[in-house]
Amino acid sequence: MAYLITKENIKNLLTDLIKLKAVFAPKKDAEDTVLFGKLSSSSEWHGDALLTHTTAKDKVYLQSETFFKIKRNKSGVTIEDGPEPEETVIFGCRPCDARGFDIIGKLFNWSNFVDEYYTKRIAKTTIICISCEKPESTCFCTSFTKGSPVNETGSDVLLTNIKDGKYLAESITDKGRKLIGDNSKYFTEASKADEEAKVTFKAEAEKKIAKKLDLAEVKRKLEPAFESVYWDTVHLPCVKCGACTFVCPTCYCFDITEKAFDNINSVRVRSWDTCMNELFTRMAGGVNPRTDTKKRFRQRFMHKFNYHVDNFKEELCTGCGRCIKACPVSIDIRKVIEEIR
Amino acid sequence: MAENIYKPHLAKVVEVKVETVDIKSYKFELLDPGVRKTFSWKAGQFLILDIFGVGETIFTFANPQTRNEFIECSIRKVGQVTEAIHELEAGAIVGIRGPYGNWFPFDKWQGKNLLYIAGGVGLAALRSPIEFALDTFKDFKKKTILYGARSPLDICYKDRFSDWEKVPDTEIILTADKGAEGWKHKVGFVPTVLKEVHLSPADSVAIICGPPIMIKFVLKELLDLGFTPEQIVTTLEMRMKCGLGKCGRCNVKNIYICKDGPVFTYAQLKELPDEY
Amino acid sequence: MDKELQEIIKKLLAEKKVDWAIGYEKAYDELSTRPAFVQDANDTARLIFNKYCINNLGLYLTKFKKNKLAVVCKGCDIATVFELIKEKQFSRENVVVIGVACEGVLDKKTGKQLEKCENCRVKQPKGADFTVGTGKDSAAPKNFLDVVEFEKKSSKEKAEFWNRQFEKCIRCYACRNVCPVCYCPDCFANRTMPEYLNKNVDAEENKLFHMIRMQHVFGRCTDCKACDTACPVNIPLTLLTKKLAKDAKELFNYESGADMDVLPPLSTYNEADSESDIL
Amino acid sequence: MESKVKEINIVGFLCNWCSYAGADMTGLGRNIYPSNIKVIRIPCTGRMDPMMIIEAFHNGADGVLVSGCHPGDCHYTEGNFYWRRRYPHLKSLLEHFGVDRRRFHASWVSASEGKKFAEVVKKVYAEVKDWKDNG
Repeated sequence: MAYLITKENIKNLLTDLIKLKAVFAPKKDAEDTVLFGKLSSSSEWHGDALLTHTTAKDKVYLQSETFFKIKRNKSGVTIEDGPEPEETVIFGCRPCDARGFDIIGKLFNWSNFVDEYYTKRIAKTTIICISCEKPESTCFCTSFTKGSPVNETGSDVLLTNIKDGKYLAESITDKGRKLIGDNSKYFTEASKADEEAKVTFKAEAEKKIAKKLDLAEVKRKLEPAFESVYWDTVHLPCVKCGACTFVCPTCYCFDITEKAFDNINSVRVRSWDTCMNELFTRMAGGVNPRTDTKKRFRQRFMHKFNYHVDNFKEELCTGCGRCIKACPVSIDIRKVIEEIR
Repeated sequence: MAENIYKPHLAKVVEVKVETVDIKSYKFELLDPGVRKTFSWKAGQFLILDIFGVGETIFTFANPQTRNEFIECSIRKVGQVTEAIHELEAGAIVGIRGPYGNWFPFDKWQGKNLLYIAGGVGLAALRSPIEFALDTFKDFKKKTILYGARSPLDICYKDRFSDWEKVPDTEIILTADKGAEGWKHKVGFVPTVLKEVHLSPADSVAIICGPPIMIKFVLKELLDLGFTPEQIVTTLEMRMKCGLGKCGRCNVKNIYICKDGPVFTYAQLKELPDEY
Repeated sequence: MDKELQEIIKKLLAEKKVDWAIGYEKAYDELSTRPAFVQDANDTARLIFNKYCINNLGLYLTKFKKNKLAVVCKGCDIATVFELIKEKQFSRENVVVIGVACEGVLDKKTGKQLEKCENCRVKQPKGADFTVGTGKDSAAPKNFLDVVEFEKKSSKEKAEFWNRQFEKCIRCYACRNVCPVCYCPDCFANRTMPEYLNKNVDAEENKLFHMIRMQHVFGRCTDCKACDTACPVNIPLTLLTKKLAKDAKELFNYESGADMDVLPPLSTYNEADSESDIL
Repeated sequence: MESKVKEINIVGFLCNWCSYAGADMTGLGRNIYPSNIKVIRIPCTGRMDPMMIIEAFHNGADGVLVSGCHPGDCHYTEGNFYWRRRYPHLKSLLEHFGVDRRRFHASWVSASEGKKFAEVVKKVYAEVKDWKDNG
């Protein structure tokens, strides 16, 4: 079911939502960094930027998630669960971000092991996504089967700016329908013409994305490329920081560690980790199957476009292009996989 | 909602036994009697041991399902967590979650000869399949254990050997890289000794665990002896954190060692890129 | 200018004077460049230099120690090379410095010229083996106005400012990994026995990381802004590196990479050093 | 973690040869000084890794005092000269990060200056307390 909502009413909707839930939306700070931050008023929403500097991933899959608190004392050990997640709205993310939740969600429910922390959080999160009008030079979402500037996978509500200041609002999931139903005063029913306007919007937006990769071809080339000499030189500029993986909407690797406050209290924490980190695979005792920076670099691309496809039938990438922009040495993920041999 | 997969069961250290200079064996008992009843594993699987205040690490079960009064682990001191474990005394509370991973396919090996080849603390990972085969000895033919360590002092499970040897059709071959006074067994590296004793591959399975360099040469030796890749089984060591196929670090090709392993045949390993 | 640069490198490679040449090439769009590694004398056509060449290529010198390298350096990057030679990270003979005259570089994230370029006195590179182009140095010396302004804040305000910054930090370690003088093979942040830095990412832990890193590069940091421009969330690390430069100058009259004969301030001492603040 | 009124915690890194002995002397001479200082013995102020000072503040120390031999008296001849350079820079950097200058001090205390040690600790305590009370 499709509705219309004006920009004015979007702000009113935000004002209402802020009273009830934690609302995260792109916010600009003094250093011009646009990040998903908790809104205290609808005017803080910064809708001008296409992409935030980091993804909304960290609102559901926290960079450091406290699993539980541990108390050790004479009578034994007690394990106390962390706080329950609160009702959350992620507003104004882009289709590529939203699709990231879908991809990570599958992983966290994989192989009979259900990750309680992710599942609980995503269940309490409503994602309101806004279609992209103008891509950046780094965008390549249309290379993916599901990727598109108006893609709805992962979103609960998708807003599309079909004519100046008027947004077509589509409810994708039950959560989305509930959100629109609860706030029906801000929405009007959309006409056939409005829905057709979105088709035009889609065609135009997709046309603007210059780069389109043949990912089936990439996969075919990657499969035998493990020993390729290509990796010997392509990794040279890489400085092996984790910027690319930490700004990625789909990178999910993590580490589980303990933070001890004193001899009694500690917390078990899960934090993001990255295959670019040397410690990622270093075993106690010093043996490390991926000592070489080349191997770590290769792992990132192999995992995203080859191994993950084997297991999940989709790439571990949504084409947001953040890694290209965040990379201190401007390594272009598109170029790396395209030129593979 | 189902049980939280990251939450450990509490367990008590029942017994600590010093095996060598840097290896200690532990017996743990789960505190909750209900969990104790349902907690079961198969030889080859591993668990995650949780030292509260320090962190988690992965260990294989040292005892098989046929001797499941306690949960046993043998642990070498190598890092932050294992150092903390070595400080533990009987009565200490730890956490255990698991079991994870696959196991040795003993049901497929009925009626075969079993050849165990272990180096160093690798014997800890093979103790459970060894003892399982000894407890169900009638199902198998000859059981040969070839075990090497750096020096006679580094041999662990010394006091178990006499019991093992009592089981019919069981032979233990010990070797040390460097001998010492009073050492009555072989001297030399495991692959060299393997060549000397010359075992027949007919109707046999070789089960290996040890440092990578040993595995590499033992593999070569076994293939020379005529073992097929399907007849060689090893258990891989890899840095793991979650044990659930999620954290990503034990990913090799589309395999997650913790979920799809750690027990692999050499035929399977050959298909994987050299990154483990 | 690009042509001249390419010819120099072509010759060096053809004559086997160097194993690798490190320069810049165009990256994903007109406004971005990336480091380029060239091994083949016939492959130099992709090398360029323009105002988007922001990376400090001195970074790679410690990573490829075993090779003879030619490296394209802006005037400011040469300071890094000299500082590393001073620290005996490699020998002068193993590196061919190709200085390029620079009129200032732009930050790819903001599109603005870097603040350091305003009062740059090495637009015309000094101490290079080859120099390409000519640049006109600025008349005014480097100033520390923004640091002085920041220093006026109360310690509480400063702490609040940094807490807000380090809440953003995602600990990707881009700042550390692009830093030419952060070459420790075993960074304190990676150690586990003892553990200096917990993996838990929060403002306090992040601040600890940055404090120790800043302390570690004092007197070695050339204030090249590599960390500042690398930060994916725009933490103004320049406020810190500039502070280091200011302190080195004011406390020990030291400028990193400037004078090959002067030892880094913490590697030496003077019996007449001030001790006014010591009880 | 606890709601009790927190006491002031000062970490004192004392050099083995002078200040540690000086602190001993303070006790022998029955000089009174605040007991808020927790002493860690170090071989020499030249060995004082700035990282540990930063860690101390990170782990909740209100103040840090590093004390060593007088210049020229160093057991290792020149350790304290190096420290004398590290100290002003570290203090300045810490202040830039928002660690108040009243919280970090250095002193020279020889093995015989028991009285001076008491004075130094009193002074450090007063400064830290001033910071804590008045911000």
